[in-house]
Amino acid sequence: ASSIIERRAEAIFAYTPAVTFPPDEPRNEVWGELFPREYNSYMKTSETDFKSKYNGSAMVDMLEESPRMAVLWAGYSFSKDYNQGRGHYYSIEDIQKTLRTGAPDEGVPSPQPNTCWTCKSPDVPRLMNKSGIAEFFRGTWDTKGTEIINHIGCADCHDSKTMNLRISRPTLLEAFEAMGRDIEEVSHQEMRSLVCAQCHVEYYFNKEIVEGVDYLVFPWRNGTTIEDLESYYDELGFSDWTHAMSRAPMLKAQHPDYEIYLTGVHAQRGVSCADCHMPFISEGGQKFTDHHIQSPLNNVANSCQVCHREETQELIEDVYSRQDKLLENRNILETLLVRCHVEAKAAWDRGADERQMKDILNGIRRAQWRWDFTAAGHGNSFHSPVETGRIITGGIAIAQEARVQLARLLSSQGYFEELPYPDISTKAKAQEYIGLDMEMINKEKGLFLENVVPRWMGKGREREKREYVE
Amino acid sequence: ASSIIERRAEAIFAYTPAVTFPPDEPRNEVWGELFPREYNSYMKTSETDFKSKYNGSAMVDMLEESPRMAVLWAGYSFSKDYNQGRGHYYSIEDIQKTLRTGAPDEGVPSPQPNTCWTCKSPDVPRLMNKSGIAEFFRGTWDTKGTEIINHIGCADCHDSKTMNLRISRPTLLEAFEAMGRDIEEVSHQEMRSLVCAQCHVEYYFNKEIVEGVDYLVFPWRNGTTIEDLESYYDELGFSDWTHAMSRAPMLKAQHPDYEIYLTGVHAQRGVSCADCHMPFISEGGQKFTDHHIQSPLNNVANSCQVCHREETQELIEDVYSRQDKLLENRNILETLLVRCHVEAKAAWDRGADERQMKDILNGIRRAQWRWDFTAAGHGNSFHSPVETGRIITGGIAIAQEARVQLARLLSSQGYFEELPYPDISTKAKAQEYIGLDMEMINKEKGLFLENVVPRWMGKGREREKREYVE
Amino acid sequence: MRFISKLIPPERWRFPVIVLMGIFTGLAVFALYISNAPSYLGDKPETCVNCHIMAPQYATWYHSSHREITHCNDCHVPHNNIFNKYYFKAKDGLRHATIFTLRREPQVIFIKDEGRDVVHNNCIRCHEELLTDSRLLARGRDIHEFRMDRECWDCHRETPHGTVNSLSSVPHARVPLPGSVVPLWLKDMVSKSKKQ
Ligand code: HEC
Ligand code: HEC
Ligand code: HEC
Ligand code: HEC
Ligand code: HEC
Ligand code: HEC
Ligand code: HEC
Ligand code: HEC
Ligand code: HEC
Ligand code: HEC
Ligand code: HEC
Ligand code: HEC
Ligand code: HEC
Ligand code: HEC
Ligand SMILES: [Ca+2]
Ligand SMILES: [Ca+2]
Repeated sequence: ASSIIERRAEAIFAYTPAVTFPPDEPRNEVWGELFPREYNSYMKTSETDFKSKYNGSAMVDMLEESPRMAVLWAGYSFSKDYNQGRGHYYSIEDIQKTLRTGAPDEGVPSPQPNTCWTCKSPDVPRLMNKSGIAEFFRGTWDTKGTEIINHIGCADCHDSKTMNLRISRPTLLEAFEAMGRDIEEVSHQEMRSLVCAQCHVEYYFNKEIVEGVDYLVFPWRNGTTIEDLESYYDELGFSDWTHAMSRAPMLKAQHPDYEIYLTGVHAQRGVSCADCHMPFISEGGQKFTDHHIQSPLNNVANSCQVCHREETQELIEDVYSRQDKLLENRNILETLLVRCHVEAKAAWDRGADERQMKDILNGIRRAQWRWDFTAAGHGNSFHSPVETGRIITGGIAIAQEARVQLARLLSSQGYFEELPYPDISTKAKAQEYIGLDMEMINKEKGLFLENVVPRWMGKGREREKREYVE
Repeated sequence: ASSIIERRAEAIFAYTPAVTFPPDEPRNEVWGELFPREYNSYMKTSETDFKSKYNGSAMVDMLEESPRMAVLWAGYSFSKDYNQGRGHYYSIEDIQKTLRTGAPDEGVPSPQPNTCWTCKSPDVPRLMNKSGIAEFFRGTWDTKGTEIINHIGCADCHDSKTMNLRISRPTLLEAFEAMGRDIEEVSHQEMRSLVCAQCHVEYYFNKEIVEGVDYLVFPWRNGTTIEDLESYYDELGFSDWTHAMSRAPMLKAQHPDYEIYLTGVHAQRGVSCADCHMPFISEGGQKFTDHHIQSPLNNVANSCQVCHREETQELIEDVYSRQDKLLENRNILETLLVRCHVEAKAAWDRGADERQMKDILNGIRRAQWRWDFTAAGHGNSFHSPVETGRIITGGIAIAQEARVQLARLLSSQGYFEELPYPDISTKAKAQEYIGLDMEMINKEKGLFLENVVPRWMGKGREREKREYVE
Repeated sequence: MRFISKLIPPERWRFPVIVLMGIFTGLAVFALYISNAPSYLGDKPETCVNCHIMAPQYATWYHSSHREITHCNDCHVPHNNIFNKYYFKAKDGLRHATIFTLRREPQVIFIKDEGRDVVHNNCIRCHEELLTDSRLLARGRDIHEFRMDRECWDCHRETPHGTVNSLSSVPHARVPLPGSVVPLWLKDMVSKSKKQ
């Protein structure tokens, strides 16, 4: 009995705020003084020891898992390095570490624009507020190295005064506007997914909105299905890069988690991202939101089992069986796409002309877009298995259609046999096959991490000390 | 007030059997005297006025819906006539009417064996009990025309003494044995699906078990997934027929409802066929099983809403959206298979040899098996959408692989263009394209239905009067 | 007065009318008696199960952790004030009785929107302490309102009636009918023996 009284007391405990901070406060530990439960659980996103069958909190080198990907991205920076993400705690560390941002130093700019920072830190809304949106995006990624130092956190999702959920990124607002929807009208339950949709969505850089700026845009004007997005890009004549082997005008899909989620039964039943990835927990007579955002399979009891009364093992098996079934066919599609690029390259090499290649290249673009859309969202296979399957199927049909045409074309060039499948059994072999000098790239990156990054972080902390005098 | 008393009494009312009948009693109306609620609801399977987006209680001419099917089955009786089934009430009428059973008459046997009757009537267990299993199957279908006259009914699923569910068909028992499972060990809940699995399963006729007999077998020895069944047939070197155009050794899949259902989330959660297709209802204080077996979409309240609290319209949309997504790709596969057959025929016509065609034909066999497996079960797309999607995807990959090889082969024969797609926009055109003389076939069938069937039914009823003197 | 006098039937009808009214009154009393109507005023769950069609709800509640602390009315009747409580009860009760007697009850009963709100507010009534955080209260009420605007049983899907909802969902559950557990004849015998 006494424990009940005690726990009630804890809950009723009248609290008067002792800490105040500005609306754009980017330092999570400051918010944490007010909300220790949420802060402490949030900091658990630093853990990296959970591994599920395909996901988990450890970094997974996807090019090692499937070296085919390197070939699929030949000519694009993803072929150097692509990992499955880990917790929000690592957002800064990981964007610094990835080979995709290059090895900038005095006089050597990063190959990427500042736009890359957008989804990595609560320093972003702070800076955007200061300089404006387009100015934030302007310039290469290294130019904000000392300004952006706090990993994703409270200010990305919360209003500092009311603690309400808020949208801190203009891109989502603009995307809603483009769809003719008013984000002010959404229900609170939708907000529990929309805060995630600020980042966990497909995006591209538009160079036409503001001269000289890679402006971040979510391509939702026609809607959020894969076909809607594709028609958007086609209308724009957009491509992310030209494939180094097939010369196809490619699209890169990036983590369309929210878009795919929308098509699944959980979304249709009103289940939000937070319901599974940030379930309630109770501690000391108080129910609060578990901010340890992670794979729900590391927390089946609070996420799935509140709604489903099956055994933990059975629920996990449900997830795995959907992932297995979809991966089986996604792997087939991946292999077919390798063949597409190999065969297209052979056709060019034997003198094919643009006219002959046009349909084929368009097929490759569309098929790989479908593959990437399903592969880039690590939760897709569970979030919406039927839609994910539908997309993969479409991809296979299109890829093979391109190969039928390629077979005819190659035959007309006197080549009647199937081209040999390249030996790309490891990441190293695949990267060599597409002509990357990884030794060099890794060495430069090493120097950057050793010399430049500590300088950035040091300067950043000093700046903060100056800016936020207690 | 009186209704309250009455209804309490109804619930308590003790039942004393007033009618007795032999265990194999095939006449449903006799059982009906004892169990009027079940009988009356069962007789509603005679209704044909419900239409959902893809299914329902009316007969649907599938060849009219999709004339491509006629080409896919060229050389096999399904190309003459294939419908989506209707209620159990029509089982006898429909097997008499279908062109697949031909137009037998004195001296003109049916092209089908007696095995075809197996899933059409409670006269079947009666006859098997008399003559033995193999003897039942022996002979052409017309030889039992006067013996089998009662549509599917009580004795197919029930023990006459206890009214327990029972397995009345040996084939299911033998299939369980072949899998090393003991059917006596299954739970009652499983029985609520297994009574259906006596008929709603893939089957084939084995000619080797008993000389001169088309012995009915469920090909489950290696398991019940599509790959298990395929490996079973491959090991046996079995094919249902040789395709008239491509000459591929084909497999025909027939309503693998139970096999596909097993892979879905409902089965995994222990939901049985009867839960959706025969929900409990209560009438006058008495709970009983609704024997109006039909599309649950005509009865969402009692079936789905027992477990799901969504609006009727929303649940129906869930079913439709899964069906739509899968049909989109199944249609693609269907079209690709037409092309396969057309292209393979062209290759033969231009002098291809067995060795060149071997892999291609095997590909066509495997791809069409996948298509048929998903198309033949009219509930598949809902019963297990992820598995159905997986199968279609596999089918597309294989069909297109065959077409890549065909493109190379045809090119080596000097044919570099895509072959024109035949005009098969209607059932009539498709049947003409594959060389069927439908006028003749329909005329003969008309005579059979007019002359022979009434004779059979009349003789049958007389026989019953003799056999069952009250 | 004039209104009432208009209701009085003409002289020669009076006797039959009185007899008929007597019969109706008797029937009404009888109906109330056999359907255990007086019990509707109380809070006992057995009341609700009077109608056998409520048996599934009773049985599932009875096997839930809420049995120990809640009765049907703790959830299904407003508790903001006493008048509202009985008004709501009467209104609901009359509709249920009518539908039941007319045999128009659906196979699968769905709670009405109005009833939903009532239940939802009752969940909050009891579990409020768990749901409120004084630190947040200090920053405004919004986040609390947001947190409570979703139906609790969106997540707590089994509370307290389980996930299968139909008249037939718990066919073998034992559901008590209101009344004494001692049969009348036994009572009689016992009281007789006491007298002796
Ligand atoms: C619209 C938001 C958004 C933008 C813009 C964005 N990212 Fe990310 N990034 C994410 C999300 C979400 C993840 C987590 C993906 C996952 O693993 O599920 C991620 C993951 C990462 C990771 C860790 C996983 C990996 O691939 O190694 C790196 C590194 C990264 N991003 C770098 C970049 C770079 C470089 C750019 C600019 C080219 C960029 N990001 C632009 C949202 C974004
Ligand atoms: C400001 C951008 C941003 C927002 C907002 C955001 N994320 Fe992330 N998320 C990321 C990035 C970037 C990563 C990858 C970090 C890395 O790998 O370094 C990530 C990683 C993850 C991961 C992988 C964790 C692991 O252990 O592998 C999950 C799960 C996740 N996010 C879920 C969510 C959910 C749910 C929400 C909303 C409640 C959300 N995210 C909001 C950017 C964001
Ligand atoms: C990726 C998005 C995201 C980030 C980052 C985030 N939160 Fe939250 N937070 C949420 C969501 C979603 C809720 C649930 C809100 C609801 O349902 O009303 C929530 C709820 C809260 C609440 C309300 C009480 C509770 O626990 O439900 C507090 C306080 C809070 N967060 C504090 C923080 C603090 C402190 C941080 C930084 C350490 C933080 N949040 C970071 C998304 C986020
Ligand atoms: C978004 C999903 C969700 C909603 C909506 C929700 N809950 Fe919960 N609730 C949970 C989860 C998850 C837990 C498990 C927490 C734990 O085990 O630590 C929980 C636990 C509880 C508990 C048990 C706490 C304990 O200590 O065992 C109670 C009581 C409760 N909720 C009441 C409510 C009430 C009342 C409402 C409506 C205002 C509600 N819940 C709405 C998800 C939800
Ligand atoms: C807030 C409630 C809620 C949470 C949390 C939740 N689910 Fe569900 N789940 C549902 C609903 C609602 C459905 C739709 C079916 C239904 O109405 O029962 C569903 C459907 C499913 C299905 C069938 C759909 C399919 O893809 O075949 C599976 C499997 C499933 N959930 C597993 C999980 C797992 C695993 C988790 C945890 C990671 C989880 N669910 C979390 C409510 C939830
Ligand atoms: C019904 C539960 C559910 C909902 C709702 C849900 N997810 Fe997930 N999510 C999962 C499961 C289960 C996985 C697979 C985890 C695994 O394989 O370990 C997953 C995986 C992920 C991953 C990869 C995690 C990793 O370990 O790298 C990310 C990122 C993610 N989800 C983000 C989101 C976002 C963003 C939303 C909303 C738009 C969302 N999820 C909605 C259950 C859910
Ligand atoms: C193992 C059981 C089984 C066997 C053997 C069987 N059928 Fe059927 N039959 C069924 C089932 C189940 C259906 C219902 C299919 C549906 O529409 O979902 C059906 C439907 C039919 C229909 C109505 C639909 C249509 O296609 O027009 C006809 C006619 C028919 N069968 C004829 C035959 C013939 C002829 C044979 C022998 C070659 C045969 N059946 C062998 C189980 C069987
Ligand atoms: C003795 C064989 C047999 C058994 C046992 C059997 N079926 Fe059938 N079923 C058939 C045949 C044959 C048809 C097609 C009849 C026709 O079209 O003439 C059919 C048709 C159907 C249809 C389509 C009805 C419509 O309106 O289109 C459904 C649904 C169905 N069965 C479900 C079941 C379920 C559920 C069970 C078990 C509870 C079951 N069947 C048991 C042979 C059987
Ligand atoms: C296709 C299979 C099938 C056919 C045909 C069939 N039944 Fe049933 N019957 C069932 C199933 C399944 C149950 C539910 C059994 C259970 O759950 O215990 C059932 C239950 C019953 C019961 C038990 C009481 C009840 O309603 O649950 C009776 C009595 C009954 N059937 C009579 C009949 C009569 C009479 C006929 C013929 C008119 C008939 N059945 C035809 C499958 C069938
Ligand atoms: C006897 C209970 C029961 C019946 C009857 C039932 N379901 Fe379900 N359904 C479930 C369960 C259990 C799940 C798995 C998810 C979960 O645990 O909530 C599920 C999952 C689902 C899903 C998500 C799976 C998917 O394929 O995406 C849908 C949609 C669904 N049901 C629709 C229906 C419809 C429509 C009907 C009626 C034709 C129906 N259900 C009948 C219990 C049932
Ligand atoms: C969870 C509910 C559920 C379960 C379990 C289930 N079905 Fe179905 N079934 C459906 C729905 C929904 C449809 C689609 C009806 C439509 O499209 O009109 C369907 C369609 C069918 C059809 C085609 C009906 C028609 O109108 O022609 C047959 C036959 C069938 N199911 C047989 C079975 C058999 C046999 C089993 C068990 C092995 C089974 N079903 C299990 C819900 C279910
Ligand atoms: C006279 C018989 C009877 C009694 C006694 C009875 N009910 Fe009902 N109840 C019904 C019927 C009939 C329905 C279905 C009405 C409908 O669906 O419109 C119903 C529906 C309901 C519903 C769902 C519909 C709604 O109004 O939201 C609730 C909740 C409910 N009853 C609660 C109770 C409670 C609590 C009690 C005890 C105080 C009770 N009932 C006593 C016959 C009764
Ligand atoms: C702890 C709270 C609680 C208690 C106690 C409770 N109920 Fe309910 N009741 C609910 C909730 C919540 C729902 C809505 C369920 C839904 O929509 O799935 C409900 C729904 C109902 C319904 C409508 C059927 C439905 O599923 O929509 C009836 C009838 C009902 N209750 C009767 C009763 C009876 C009778 C009792 C007492 C024996 C009782 N309830 C006790 C919370 C309760
Ligand atoms: C009259 C007060 C009261 C009402 C009304 C009430 N609860 Fe409770 N509830 C309690 C108490 C007390 C406990 C603790 C019971 C125990 O642990 O045995 C509890 C336990 C719980 C639990 C945790 C244990 C479990 O059974 O899962 C949940 C979840 C819960 N309630 C949800 C709800 C929901 C949802 C509603 C409304 C539909 C509701 N409660 C209505 C008093 C109430
Ligand atoms: Ca991860
Ligand atoms: Ca039908």
